[in-house]
Amino acid sequence: MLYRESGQFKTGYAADQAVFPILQDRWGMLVMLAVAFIGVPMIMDDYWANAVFIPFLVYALAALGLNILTGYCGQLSLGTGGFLAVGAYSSYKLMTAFPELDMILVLVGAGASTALVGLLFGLPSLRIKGFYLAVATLAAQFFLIWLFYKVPWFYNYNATGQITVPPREALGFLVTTQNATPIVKYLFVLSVVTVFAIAAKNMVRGRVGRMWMAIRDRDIAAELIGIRPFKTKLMAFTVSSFYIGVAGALIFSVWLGAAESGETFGINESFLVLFMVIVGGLGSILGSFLGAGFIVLMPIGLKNVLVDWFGMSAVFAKHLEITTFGVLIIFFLIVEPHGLARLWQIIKEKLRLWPFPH
Amino acid sequence: MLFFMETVISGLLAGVMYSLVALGFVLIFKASGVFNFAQGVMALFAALTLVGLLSGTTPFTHIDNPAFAMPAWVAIPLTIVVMIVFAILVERFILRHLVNQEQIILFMSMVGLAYVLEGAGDILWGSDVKVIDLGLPQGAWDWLLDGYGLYIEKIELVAAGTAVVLVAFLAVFFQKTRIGRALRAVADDHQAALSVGISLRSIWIIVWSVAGVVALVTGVVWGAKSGIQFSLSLIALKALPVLILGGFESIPGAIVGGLIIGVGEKLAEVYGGEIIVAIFGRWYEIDPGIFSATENWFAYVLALVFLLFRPQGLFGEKIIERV
Amino acid sequence: MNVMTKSTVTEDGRTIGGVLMAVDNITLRFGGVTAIRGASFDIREGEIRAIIGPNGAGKTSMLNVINGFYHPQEGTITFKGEQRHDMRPHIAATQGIARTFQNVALFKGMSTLDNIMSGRALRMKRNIFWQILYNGPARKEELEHRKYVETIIDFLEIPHIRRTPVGKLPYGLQKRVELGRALAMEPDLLLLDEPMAGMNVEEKEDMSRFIIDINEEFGTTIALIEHDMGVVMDLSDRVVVLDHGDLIADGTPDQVQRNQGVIDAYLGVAHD
Amino acid sequence: MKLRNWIVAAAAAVVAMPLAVSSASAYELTVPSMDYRTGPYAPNGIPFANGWTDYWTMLNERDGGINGVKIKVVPCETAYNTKQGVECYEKTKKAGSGALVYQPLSTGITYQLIPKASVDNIPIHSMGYGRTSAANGKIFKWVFNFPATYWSQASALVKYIGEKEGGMDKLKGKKIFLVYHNSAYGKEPIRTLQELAKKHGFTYQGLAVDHPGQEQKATWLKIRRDKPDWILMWGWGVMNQVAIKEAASIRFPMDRFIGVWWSGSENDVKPAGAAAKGYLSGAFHQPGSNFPVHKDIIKYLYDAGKAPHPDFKDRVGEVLYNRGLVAAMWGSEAARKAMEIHKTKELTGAMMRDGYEALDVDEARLKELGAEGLTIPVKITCENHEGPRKVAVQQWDGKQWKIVSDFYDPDMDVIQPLIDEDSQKFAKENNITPRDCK
Repeated sequence: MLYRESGQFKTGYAADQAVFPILQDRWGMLVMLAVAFIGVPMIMDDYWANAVFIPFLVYALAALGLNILTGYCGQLSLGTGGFLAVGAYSSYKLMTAFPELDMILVLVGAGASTALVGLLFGLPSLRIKGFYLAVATLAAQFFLIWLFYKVPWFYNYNATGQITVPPREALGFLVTTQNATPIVKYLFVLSVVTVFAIAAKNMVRGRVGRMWMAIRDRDIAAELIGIRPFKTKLMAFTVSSFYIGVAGALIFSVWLGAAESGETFGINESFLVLFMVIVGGLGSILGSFLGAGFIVLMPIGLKNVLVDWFGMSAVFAKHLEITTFGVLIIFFLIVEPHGLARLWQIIKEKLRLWPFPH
Repeated sequence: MLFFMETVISGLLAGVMYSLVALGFVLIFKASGVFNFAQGVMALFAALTLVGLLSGTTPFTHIDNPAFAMPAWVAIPLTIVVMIVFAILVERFILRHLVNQEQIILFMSMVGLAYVLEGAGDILWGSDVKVIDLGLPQGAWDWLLDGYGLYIEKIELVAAGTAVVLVAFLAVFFQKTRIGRALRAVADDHQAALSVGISLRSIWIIVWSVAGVVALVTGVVWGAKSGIQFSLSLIALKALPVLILGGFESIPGAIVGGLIIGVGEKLAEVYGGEIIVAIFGRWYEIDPGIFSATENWFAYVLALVFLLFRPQGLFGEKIIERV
Repeated sequence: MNVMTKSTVTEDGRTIGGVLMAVDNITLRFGGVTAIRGASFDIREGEIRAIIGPNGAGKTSMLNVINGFYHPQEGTITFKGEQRHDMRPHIAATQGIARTFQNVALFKGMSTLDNIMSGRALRMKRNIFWQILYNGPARKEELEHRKYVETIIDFLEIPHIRRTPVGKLPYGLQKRVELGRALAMEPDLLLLDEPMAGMNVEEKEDMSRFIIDINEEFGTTIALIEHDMGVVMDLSDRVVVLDHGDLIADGTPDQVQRNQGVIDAYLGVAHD
Repeated sequence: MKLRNWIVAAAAAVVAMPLAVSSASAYELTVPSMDYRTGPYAPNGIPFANGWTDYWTMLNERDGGINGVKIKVVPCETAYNTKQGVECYEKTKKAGSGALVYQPLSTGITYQLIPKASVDNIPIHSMGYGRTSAANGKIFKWVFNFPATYWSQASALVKYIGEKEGGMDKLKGKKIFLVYHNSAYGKEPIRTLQELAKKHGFTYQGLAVDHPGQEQKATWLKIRRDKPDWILMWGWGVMNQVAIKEAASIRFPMDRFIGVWWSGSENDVKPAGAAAKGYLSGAFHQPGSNFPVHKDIIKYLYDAGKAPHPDFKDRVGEVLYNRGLVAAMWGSEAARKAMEIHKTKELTGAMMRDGYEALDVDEARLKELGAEGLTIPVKITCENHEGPRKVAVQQWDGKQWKIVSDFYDPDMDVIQPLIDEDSQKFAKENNITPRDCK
């Protein structure tokens, strides 16, 4: 009975265009934001920040980026790890070259550099489609990782190619290195992700989003209504890479504090982020968050359950965790190929009618 | 010159090894449209099972018990049986439920399957390096090396021979047997195949079983080089550029694509550094080592460049788009 | 606009203007197969032009050539007085050619509203940075276009399915949404590829009404392919008949109906 | 809404588990074990983790812990993955009575933990791996990398080569190639080797092999063509096995092929079988299980059914097992020292650090520990966290590893400036003022 839209009337198209046309949704969102910005910091410590919330948020950001490309524009990419690395390394270069630079600008710079690289690797999409494109994006993945090992300029000519984050501030708050408090780190990442999520929502509900989806659903028909496929795809590659670049910069600077290209941004990352997008729901902003939550938290949860509750040995638990992870992925794909976001929608539909069956 | 030949020959032979992996992909893609990312892990799993049976390892405990060790002529058929059971399980629990889903969903389910197999392989057989002993020859081919200074590895020749036999076997299987013809019918048109009374499910099981056998061969041949261990599953990544080059549905494409990739990446790795130095050395001081460890990406870039000129792959037909 | 022919007024009071598009000696081949062989005809402003012919006559290919999806080996197309050999699809769209498809080509992941809104893509100018901000110019623009799209939705009598994903709609409604998307482009020339295929009588009547209304109210020039002869004869001002890639007749419905070549072409060919 | 709340609550509970568990009662010496028993490097991770865990567990079974305080080993699986490593670190650092020392066994994870450790006050012992310049204790207060760094090892191996060639002056004009894992770890020795090449006049060239290293044919073709006199290898995982096989195939003389000490375990040579005979690698401890300490482990753990991994019994004494064991032994000695210094049995990470810094395990103490001759004596000081800096060379005789050389001292003339430069750069980037060690 609580979740009901009857009695709420829209008085103009503006109201109808709103992100959350239903009152309860608006309140729900406000409560979520309040919890995220006020409630969660109350319990924040190193474990929660570094093992749970920050990974969740940065991966959600990366998933948002990939969702723009794959979910909205229909271009399958397996190069996410490589683009994350571009973000990380360019943020490192910016931080060390301009020590006074505010972290926010560093993030923007890292995003922009990654966007350029993404644009470059998006060029083959002119001629290559579907799986062929997916495998082609692996070229970006492997090449970029190799590049960051081989060209010493990227890691300031140190002995190993490991990059370590220097202490940097955002708007006067220290946000990098272990000296930054977990609350500040968390709030910083949360704010960045919130801004980017809103921006993504705005893009996909407007003209740009419709162009992307048009290309995804029927590229030929899209072309015949005047949408230029190549330009639109490149725009998706660019925007998506920007998001992923910022996520990469955050992974390196705020979350991990140190990184090494192949080790931190290997092919596995590409798959993980793609999993998030698919399990969460292709073409859904909410889905990116749900997917990231699921993929980041499930292994931790499983580990805790298996080791701490059932007292399994760490190894056996790990193997079981890998297997269970696979099984759950398959299970989800079978049960709801459209992802968690669709499940949530179905629940909402049910709630609308509840407690009456019809 | 001799060295150049040596490079090309090892490239060709390495290419055959890639083709072996790619073959498994192509078989499954042809019959079910599934991009089977788990092929690499299947190779690992099959090889692990074979080694486990050969050395009498008790599953779950990882303790070798020589009393249960089986001779190869029992262990190999038994491993094939395991792979067939695996095929049935895949059909029963995954494919059946994902008919008519989008390709990306099928693909991701295969990545999921890869996780399952990886974990299961570890749980059953442990994650140590295992040595497979089927008497495959090791080392260089002595008379060539001693007589002509040409270096070719025996194991790679064995691999090449195996690949030839395997492809011949598959060709006969597809062309001459009733099942094979049914398989081709399915590859051409699912609906048509269904309408003439071919059960899609049994076709899938058969194809997955065949791919399982291919995986076993792949696992054994690759495993003979490096020992059988987790890294074996990563050879799937070596097969992908071969696939885009050769096309997802073409067995000849897998073979030729493998050869091109093999030769290309060997030449690049061996001569790439020198070429770069030769070109840019005039202006910059360049360490010829800069162009090493390229094998991971070079094949992909090669395939990518190739695709830009021929988006339909090596043996694919030109695509005419319709409205 | 280069008006080459004098305007005429039809019986029902519509004005037919000069030549909007002239197709001159178009030949289109796929490998060894010739789909269209030296076809020439014109479309005049404000008229409803039908292209008919048996299956495989090259009708859809003709539309594909007109809006730039196929590139003919020979011949030229003159649109709004500008002559060219072939077109690029998005340029055709920019110049005011809109299109619906034989097998509905909607964006099936989007709602009716979004599908029709996407037809406004060309007319919306705010770039991606405004889009990201949303509040402000982008929203203002969005609302303006929304208003126009709502008039189309009302016109096509589909407000009840505004929010429905088009993939879930019945076929007839999908066709209507597709028409809406094309209309949203405010085209000068609207190409309709079998707008009534697979519809029942009632739906066909609705669709006929829409086509006539579009032509009358918006003054849109329409070229359509249709199999239902009754509909074609009722609707169209002039008819082009293609058979196996050849243009065998061109004239008013009455003239075409009496043309011996046309009768022969259709004889023995099963009407569908 | 209800269902959702339940799910959220359940998820939160699951994720929050480690916090709930961490509230244990009695004090225990808590030692996390950053295992990797899965993933591409599991074959190497397993024996090390078993050695590490077995030693601590044996102390519990035999002596009832250290000075009567029980030890709690907290395993956490990292899969050799930095991200899971960080999760493990955050999860285990407050486990039990608080983690005392981390042995990450991964260069990547070590780099992650170095900045964290100084804030959380937990020492890191990256034993012969990780950041080389951490040898400078003035700047890296919380990190220990004794008994020798990669740079020292590279130098020691070059000394061995010089000795075999008949003197360091004979190195002039020789070709020494480095086949390395294309990662931070593999690149560690490059700078040192370049400097040494300048000093001694040999030709150095590096050949990188990308992860995982399944296919390295081209690398070995290049080697076959260029015919280096010696090959050094910084490899890990499957790369080692393939490299040794390829080397054997091109008939490269095995006794001129030297791996780093992470490329010299039974796993690495087994797949090549007899062909690997003669292959060399660095070492700082003996392989084998004939030491009294191993007998105790077999007796108190495996035979008593108390071993955490009973299937490992036959492999006790493998190279990497012994390495884990030695690491644990030094750790336990550091704990003893810490108890001595701070006169308490309830150690914290900070106290443990003081114990490591005062560590002094000489021959006599090794004998008491049942490990006479197992490894070299270690003495750590405030400035020098690298300790003894001694590296020997071991050889695979087809059946087992044997140390075949003396222990070499590295060429500190070359290495010390590199360490100073790198550590000072780190200090500057991170605003660290070097400690005064007097």
